[in-house]
Amino acid sequence: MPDKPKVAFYWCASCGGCEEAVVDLAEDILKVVAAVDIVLWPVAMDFKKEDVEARPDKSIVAGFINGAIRTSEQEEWVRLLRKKCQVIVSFGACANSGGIPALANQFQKESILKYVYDDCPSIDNPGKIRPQTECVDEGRTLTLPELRNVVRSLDQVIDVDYYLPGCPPTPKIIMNAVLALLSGKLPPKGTVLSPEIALCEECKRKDSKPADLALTEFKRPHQVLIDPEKCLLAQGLVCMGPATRGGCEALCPGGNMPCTGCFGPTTRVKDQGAKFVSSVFSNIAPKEEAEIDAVLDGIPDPIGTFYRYGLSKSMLRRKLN
Amino acid sequence: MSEQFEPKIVAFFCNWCTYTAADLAGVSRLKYAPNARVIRVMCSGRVDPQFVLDAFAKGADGVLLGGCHPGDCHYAEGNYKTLRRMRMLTRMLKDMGIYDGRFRLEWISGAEGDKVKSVINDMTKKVRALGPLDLPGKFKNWDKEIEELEAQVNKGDKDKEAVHAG
Amino acid sequence: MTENKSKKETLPRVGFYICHCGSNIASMIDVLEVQKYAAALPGVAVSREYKYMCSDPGQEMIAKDIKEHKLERLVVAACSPNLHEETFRKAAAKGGLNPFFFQMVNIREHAAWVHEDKKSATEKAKDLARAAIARVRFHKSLDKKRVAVDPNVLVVGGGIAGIHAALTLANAGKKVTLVEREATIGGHMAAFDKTFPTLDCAACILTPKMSAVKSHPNITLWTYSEVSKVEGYVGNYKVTVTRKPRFVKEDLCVGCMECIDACVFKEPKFKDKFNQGLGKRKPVYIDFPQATPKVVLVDPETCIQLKTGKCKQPCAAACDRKAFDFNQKAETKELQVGAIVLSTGFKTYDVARSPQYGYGRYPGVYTALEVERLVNASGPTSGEVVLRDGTHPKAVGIIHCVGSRDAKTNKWCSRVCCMYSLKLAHLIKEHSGAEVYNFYIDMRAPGKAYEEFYDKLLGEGVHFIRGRVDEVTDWAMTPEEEGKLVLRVEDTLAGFVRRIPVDMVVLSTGLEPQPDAQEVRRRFNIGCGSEGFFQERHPKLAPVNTFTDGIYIAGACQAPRDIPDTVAQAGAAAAEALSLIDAGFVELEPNTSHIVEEECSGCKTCVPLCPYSAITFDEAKKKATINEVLCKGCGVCAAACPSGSIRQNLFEDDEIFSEIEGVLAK
Amino acid sequence: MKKYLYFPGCSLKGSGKAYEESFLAVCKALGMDIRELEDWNCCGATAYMSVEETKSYALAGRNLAIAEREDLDVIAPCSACYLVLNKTQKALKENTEIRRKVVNALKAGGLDYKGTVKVRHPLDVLINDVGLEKISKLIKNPVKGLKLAPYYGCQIVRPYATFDDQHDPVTMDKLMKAAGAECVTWPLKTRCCGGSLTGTVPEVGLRLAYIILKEAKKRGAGAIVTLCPLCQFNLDGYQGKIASKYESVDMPVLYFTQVLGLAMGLPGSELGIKRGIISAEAVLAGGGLR
Amino acid sequence: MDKTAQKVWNEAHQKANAKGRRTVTIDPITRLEGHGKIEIFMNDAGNVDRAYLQIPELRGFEVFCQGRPAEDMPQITSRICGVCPTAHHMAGTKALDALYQVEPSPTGRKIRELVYNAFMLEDHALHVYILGGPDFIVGPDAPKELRNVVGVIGKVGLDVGTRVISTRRRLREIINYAAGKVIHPVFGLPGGVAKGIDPSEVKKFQEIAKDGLEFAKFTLQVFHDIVLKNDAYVKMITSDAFTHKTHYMGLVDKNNKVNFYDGDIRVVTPEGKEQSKFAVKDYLEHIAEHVEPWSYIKFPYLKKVGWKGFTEGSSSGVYAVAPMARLNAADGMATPEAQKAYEEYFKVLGGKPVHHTLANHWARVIEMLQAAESLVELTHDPELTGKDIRNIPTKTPTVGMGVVEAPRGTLFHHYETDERGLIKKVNLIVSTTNNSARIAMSVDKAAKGLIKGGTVNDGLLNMVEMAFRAYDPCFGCATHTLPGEMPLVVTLRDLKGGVIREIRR
Repeated sequence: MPDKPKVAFYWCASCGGCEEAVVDLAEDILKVVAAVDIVLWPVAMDFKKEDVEARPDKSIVAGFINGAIRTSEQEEWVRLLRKKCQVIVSFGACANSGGIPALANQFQKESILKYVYDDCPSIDNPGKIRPQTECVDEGRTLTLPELRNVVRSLDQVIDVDYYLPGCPPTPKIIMNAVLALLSGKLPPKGTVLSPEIALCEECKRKDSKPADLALTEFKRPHQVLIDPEKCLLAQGLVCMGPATRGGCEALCPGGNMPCTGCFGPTTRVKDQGAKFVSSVFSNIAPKEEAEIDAVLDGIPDPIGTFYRYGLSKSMLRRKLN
Repeated sequence: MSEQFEPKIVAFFCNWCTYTAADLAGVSRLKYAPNARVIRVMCSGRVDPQFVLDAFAKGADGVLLGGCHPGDCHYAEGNYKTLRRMRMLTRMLKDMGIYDGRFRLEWISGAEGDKVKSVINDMTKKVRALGPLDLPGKFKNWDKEIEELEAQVNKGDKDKEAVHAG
Repeated sequence: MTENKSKKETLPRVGFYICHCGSNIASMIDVLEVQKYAAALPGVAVSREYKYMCSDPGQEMIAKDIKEHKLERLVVAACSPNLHEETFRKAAAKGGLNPFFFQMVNIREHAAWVHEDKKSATEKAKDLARAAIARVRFHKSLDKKRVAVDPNVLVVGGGIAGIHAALTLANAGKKVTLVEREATIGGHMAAFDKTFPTLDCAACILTPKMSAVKSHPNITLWTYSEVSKVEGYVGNYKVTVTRKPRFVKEDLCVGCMECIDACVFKEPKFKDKFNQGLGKRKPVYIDFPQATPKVVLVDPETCIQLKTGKCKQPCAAACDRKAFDFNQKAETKELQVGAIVLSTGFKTYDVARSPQYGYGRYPGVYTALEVERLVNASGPTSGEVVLRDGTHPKAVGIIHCVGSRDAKTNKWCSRVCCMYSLKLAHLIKEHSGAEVYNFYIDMRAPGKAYEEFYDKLLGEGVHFIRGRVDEVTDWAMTPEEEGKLVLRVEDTLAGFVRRIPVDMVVLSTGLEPQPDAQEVRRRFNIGCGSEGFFQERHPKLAPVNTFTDGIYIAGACQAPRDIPDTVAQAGAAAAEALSLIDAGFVELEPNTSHIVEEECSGCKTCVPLCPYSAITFDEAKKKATINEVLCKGCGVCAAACPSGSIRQNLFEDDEIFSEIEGVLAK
Repeated sequence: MKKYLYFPGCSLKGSGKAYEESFLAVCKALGMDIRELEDWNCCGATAYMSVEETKSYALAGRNLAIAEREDLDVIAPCSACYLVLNKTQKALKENTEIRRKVVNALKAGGLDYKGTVKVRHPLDVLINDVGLEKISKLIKNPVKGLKLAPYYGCQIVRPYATFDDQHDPVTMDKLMKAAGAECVTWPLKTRCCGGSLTGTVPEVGLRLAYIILKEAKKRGAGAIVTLCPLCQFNLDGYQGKIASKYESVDMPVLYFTQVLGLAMGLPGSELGIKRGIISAEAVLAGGGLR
Repeated sequence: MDKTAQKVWNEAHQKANAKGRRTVTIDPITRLEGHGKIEIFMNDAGNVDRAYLQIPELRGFEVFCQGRPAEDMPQITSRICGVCPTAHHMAGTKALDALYQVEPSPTGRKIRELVYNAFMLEDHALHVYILGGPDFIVGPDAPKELRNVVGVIGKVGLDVGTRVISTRRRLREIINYAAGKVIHPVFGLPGGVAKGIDPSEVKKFQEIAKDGLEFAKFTLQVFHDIVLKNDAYVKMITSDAFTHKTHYMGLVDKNNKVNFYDGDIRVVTPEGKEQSKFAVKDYLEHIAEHVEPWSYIKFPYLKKVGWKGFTEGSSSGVYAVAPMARLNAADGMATPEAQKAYEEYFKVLGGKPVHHTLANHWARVIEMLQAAESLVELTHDPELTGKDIRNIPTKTPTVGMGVVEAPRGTLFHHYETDERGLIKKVNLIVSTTNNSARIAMSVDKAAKGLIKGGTVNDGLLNMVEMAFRAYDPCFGCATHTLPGEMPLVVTLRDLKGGVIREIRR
């Protein structure tokens, strides 16, 4: 049989949404499956690590890896794949910049364990038992893996060639990426496989944005009835669109909710949150500190709002202890 | 002997007021702490919050931003834009564990050479008391947990190579 | 020098030069160490140190190196770029390098002069040098833009400074608009009787210049007017002027003053400002006979017609030229000018702030300006020194430094009160024959023929007592003090406290900035020193320039000064304006911003940020664009563009990020 | 209505009894809520300050500490008290060393001081808190024809001219005019009354007092009106000696609160009018008062 | 092409199509973390001493949600699982209703139900045809390489495969339109939804719903023909290895009929009697979570019955959720066709309650019917296109709890906030966690039943698998940490813990 290009899929700390996104290629997935040899896809098939190890280095054309990195096992796997694959594609927000799991970078591991096993309302744990990396139950020794302290993006662990943004990436940009790879027309290393232009470009509400916002307050989505036509920022809602890479065709604004920035910034921007702050807050109305603060109070969780999917790749990476 | 910690402060000064004030401080031979490194911008409004974060990430223990007094901006209102952004940035820094005046925004007019002196001295004193921030060092520490494994993996390769060789 | 062999070919070849500035830098910074350090940095092809980089040989050396060593970038560590950036850009150009492939490192004002520990100062110099060398790699080849300069000039303030500046410019053939807040030009000088040290009559030397202004074909004179708005930039200012209503048509009135005689008020009964309230005027009046323009005006506060509308208006009837117009409204005018001279003058210290001298309590206490009018032949008393109670003083005390050289009021020396106190002492003695006592802290007579004038006064038998007067009191301790004003003062030469009884006290008030100096300087976008006088660009090298190109300052609005200095400075300001205008164009720093069209998402964030409306939204393309001629290069838009699609020349993100890394990298 | 604490100090309980009586009476008439500071002690006066600074600060500080617990302004009618308490306040605020010592001392006594207390003079309170408008309303029988020389003394405007001008104070003038009196303009408003020198170096002290009395008389004043128990005592009490040494002046010396009280229609008996050594009966009669 | 690659490709190919979880490989070399592990301890007799199911990771959503605005919860928590994001989004949204004490507007509620039923239908379809179904449709003892969707197609015809895919795609289009995004929806807000439905869309939706119903009926038919007509299957379903007599939990409407979106939580005893019925706000009185040191997953149980370890019977607090449990906990289905199927189901399986884990597959098909019928109903409801899509909350937020029936079982979200609506506390008890105790028991039971005298029958793994798959477990949800469906590692150890053998799938 013809030697079809080999590809591998792997997932780390992710929700499975990226896999679902692939499945959402629907009819197209059959084309893809027909065009390539899938040599690894945990969600879809049994995998044998030693099989992958046995392959000659760089024998796999492309490895698609989704999910943030937060255990040593995931690290082992991605390092292995880096060895075996000619091209590593960081797939989805978690792999690109930590995604939602990276919000944990605002907390200490211990506080997580403490809450889950000591403090959560439904807990019944009088003995203050904690899962142990090693424990003996009636003479039987069991082990559990250690969690990492920092949630990382893929490229903080291995060298990455391309990025597919989104939580999850849309079928359209996935397909484009696959086709590009199959066609062998590879863009320069480090390319993010989505337009280098902010979301506003493709947002249907674009024309309704006034030049001068001069916001006097920020509103939270549940507090107002949202006009389905008008620019969301103009309505006082925090829409990350201007600081977010396009490519999703403004799905969330289409769903009448603000963009939360899952496609990350354009490559010209190093820190999505900082840039967003620089843009939107330069234009708010007040000049007095007290009044400015009053406006800022409308955004009670700046980090969670501006770095919803990107804390791992923010310039500060994680909250200091 | 143990040397006392000398903080590194990155200072972004606007060309028209604060940078000029620093020149004036020089001309007036005022003496102040040598800890600040001034980066000149035309207007404090050019200072992108990314610059502040980057300065911390690259090893600054403190970041000082100097602009014209409100109402005095050479570019009419650049300093208000700065003020608004930086109020929010300050909140974000706090949420990420950087506070207690490691980041500071000061209005210093071209005539206030003495204020350059007092601000830099005061900030140096306070940041010195806080001790090093040293984000580069912290990043290194955080990454220890993955380096061990990286080392193992690489070692694994060597073993393999050995086998192939054999 | 050191040749750096081990440098990456990929990096542009940088030439690094560090200046000793004599010992200014070298005494606090180990110049050689920095020079060696820089030599070892990647990309540095040449690294030299030199005694005076800014000197011709220094510049020559740079130009030569650029050619010989094929330098692609230039970094000079010396003084402040505000001083010599241009110098070294030229040097670069001379060497055939685009002048903007250059970055300056300020190790004098920002390091050598402000630190005391040589080691740490040297470290700082290294960091700054490293940053500049890292940054300069990203520099791009740029050109300065030229914009034409409007040849017209605006002069604000019609005192002697404004008058002189306006005439100088007008004589050079420039169209000048002179705007004065009061109804007449002449300023303080017009109120003076004589001028020190020559004692020539102020009116005699001033009024000819005043009428010259009025009659000069190149000068438009707008009195009773104020500048309300200034837009634009060097060479192209758009100025809005508000002209207050005089209720008399300026072009029709010939100043015959028939109307004043005709006024329903038979006698003048209102305090007349020009005479410091010592004289009286009617609601329709003219400040003084030589007022320029010689046009009467009506005071809305006191005119019955304007207050109640119920006046027979004999004034209007008396005017055969029908110049009266009680419905006159304030009008605003706009003009385009290339340069502006500010000569808004000063205000005298308010003696109410020094109640110990009893001004207002004791009628015998006068301010110097009042006395100027008292001794003035054309003053309210026609030059006769008569006190408020009608008596003639037998003894007069002149207190120097009222509101000067005083921690409680103003720290600075008014620079004129010694001399004009001497002048007044002479005039009072001359006019009244009274005994005159001068109470001074130090006698300051530094000008040409000033000390001689002091000697002359000593010869005239005027008394000089060195000491700051403690209080003026009417408490008589001895019979001979009865009914007198007693000055209690410590005679610091004799070393005891004196009580000197006099009939008249003159307070030699100090000079202060105009009360609205802050608004004015904001309006013109210039700076003020901490004491409130306008800030010059450089105290020695640019005394009439401001930090805003095309705006110059002259006279006491910049600092207290006397007439000769004021006139000299006014000439200088006029000359600066001329050199700007005659050049015909200005070169603008190319530090403007531009939007990369294919990167712009059209989010409009930048549009409202620009204070100069340089950014517009192209509705066709749905993208923003920057008009680089209007752009002043603040960079606020570049900082704010949420998708990083705006670049500011000389301050691109790469350049600043590399500079940040540079100062921190070890 | 704002509440106040009243710090009498020794004088107002002794030689200055008339001052206390008239002051409290006027406050009452004005409906002011004022209460005597509990367990107050001597302010230390100017003398102790020159002997043993820190201790005198501690002594005065104790009063401030007690007052602070109430978080109210303290009114100190006696000029010496007013000056010393303010001086202490300032010292504790600006001199960390002194503050440390004093606060320790206070702690030992179970007290603490943060430095929040405001020490104020009756003139300040009447003009700035109560206000001339309200006072004028309460003037029932103005003291027409009464010509007064307002005498402020040296301490309430020096060195801290907080509520009035250092060289030419006017607050008392305003009050007296409101009361219907006429005030002579004279230059000795803040000149020294002789202070303690009247006792210690009589030849100097008496002369100083004499100067003031004589000038007031010369300016046609029927009485001197003052606000300091020591001034009042010197000017009033030593007129006998002054008469024998220089000349008889016979000038009643009243507290401004007494005049105010009379004008408000309070009975002289409640204002300690009779306590004066030089009887004011005559002048007051001239002022149509009984 | 080299042999290994050839082999890998062949396997890979089937498995790719089979959506995995199918065959078992043995991998004795590397010890991997981050996967579900089964640790089986053997005694000296070589019999199973104890088998453990371990869930070895934790993402800590409850903690990193703290300090965030409550209204962000539906979007953030949906990232717990990309397989059933709609369930989390909906539970979160309902918790917000409670938090702000605001009722969704009628239209808002209907749009939510529209999305939710579409989701139940397509998610169940996924499982029936691609994840679990093949066991039955193709047969548990059919060759492995046929036990996948390819085999299914072979058995039921090619068009079915494409029909499954396209039906799912079109159902997901409804979600995409109404919820903004199908993976991680954005439409849920307290008091309703963010976006209304344009009347012009309804026609299309009605067709999709109609086809959906046809498809559900067809599926039931397939199940009949292939499973129920085969005694062997029925025997296996009812076999003891897959049977646990536990409590059952599910949402019921006011008539005690099955409801996925809303209602009271009803619990029945192993005997089928109502043990309790409560509103979600009271869940803490009824449910507690037990902790074992050897797993990150917690083991919920019925508080009022108590934790008696991993044991069966009415005295043990262990309970089950998911389709079978839902049917057990309810008195019937809410829609006619489904009700018919429901009655037959209990008839065939010997009355209520049904304790056979594998019956979940059947129950699931019955639920597909109800979802499809509800969908048809909703798409014809004029109120669906109403303009009044949301009630703006006015009350001060304090505590809010929300519950839905996710495909894999009852899902609880519980938020506590300050007066600004910033999260102070989050508690999540998710579908699979509810089942964790019972799953652990299944594993133990299977192991004990199938490992005798030290010999390990390869069938073990398949049986274990089937037990597992029946629950359609989602440890991604369960640990709020790992990706959707988790591979499994089985390690056989002697009592000292020494590894005898490790098996993984």
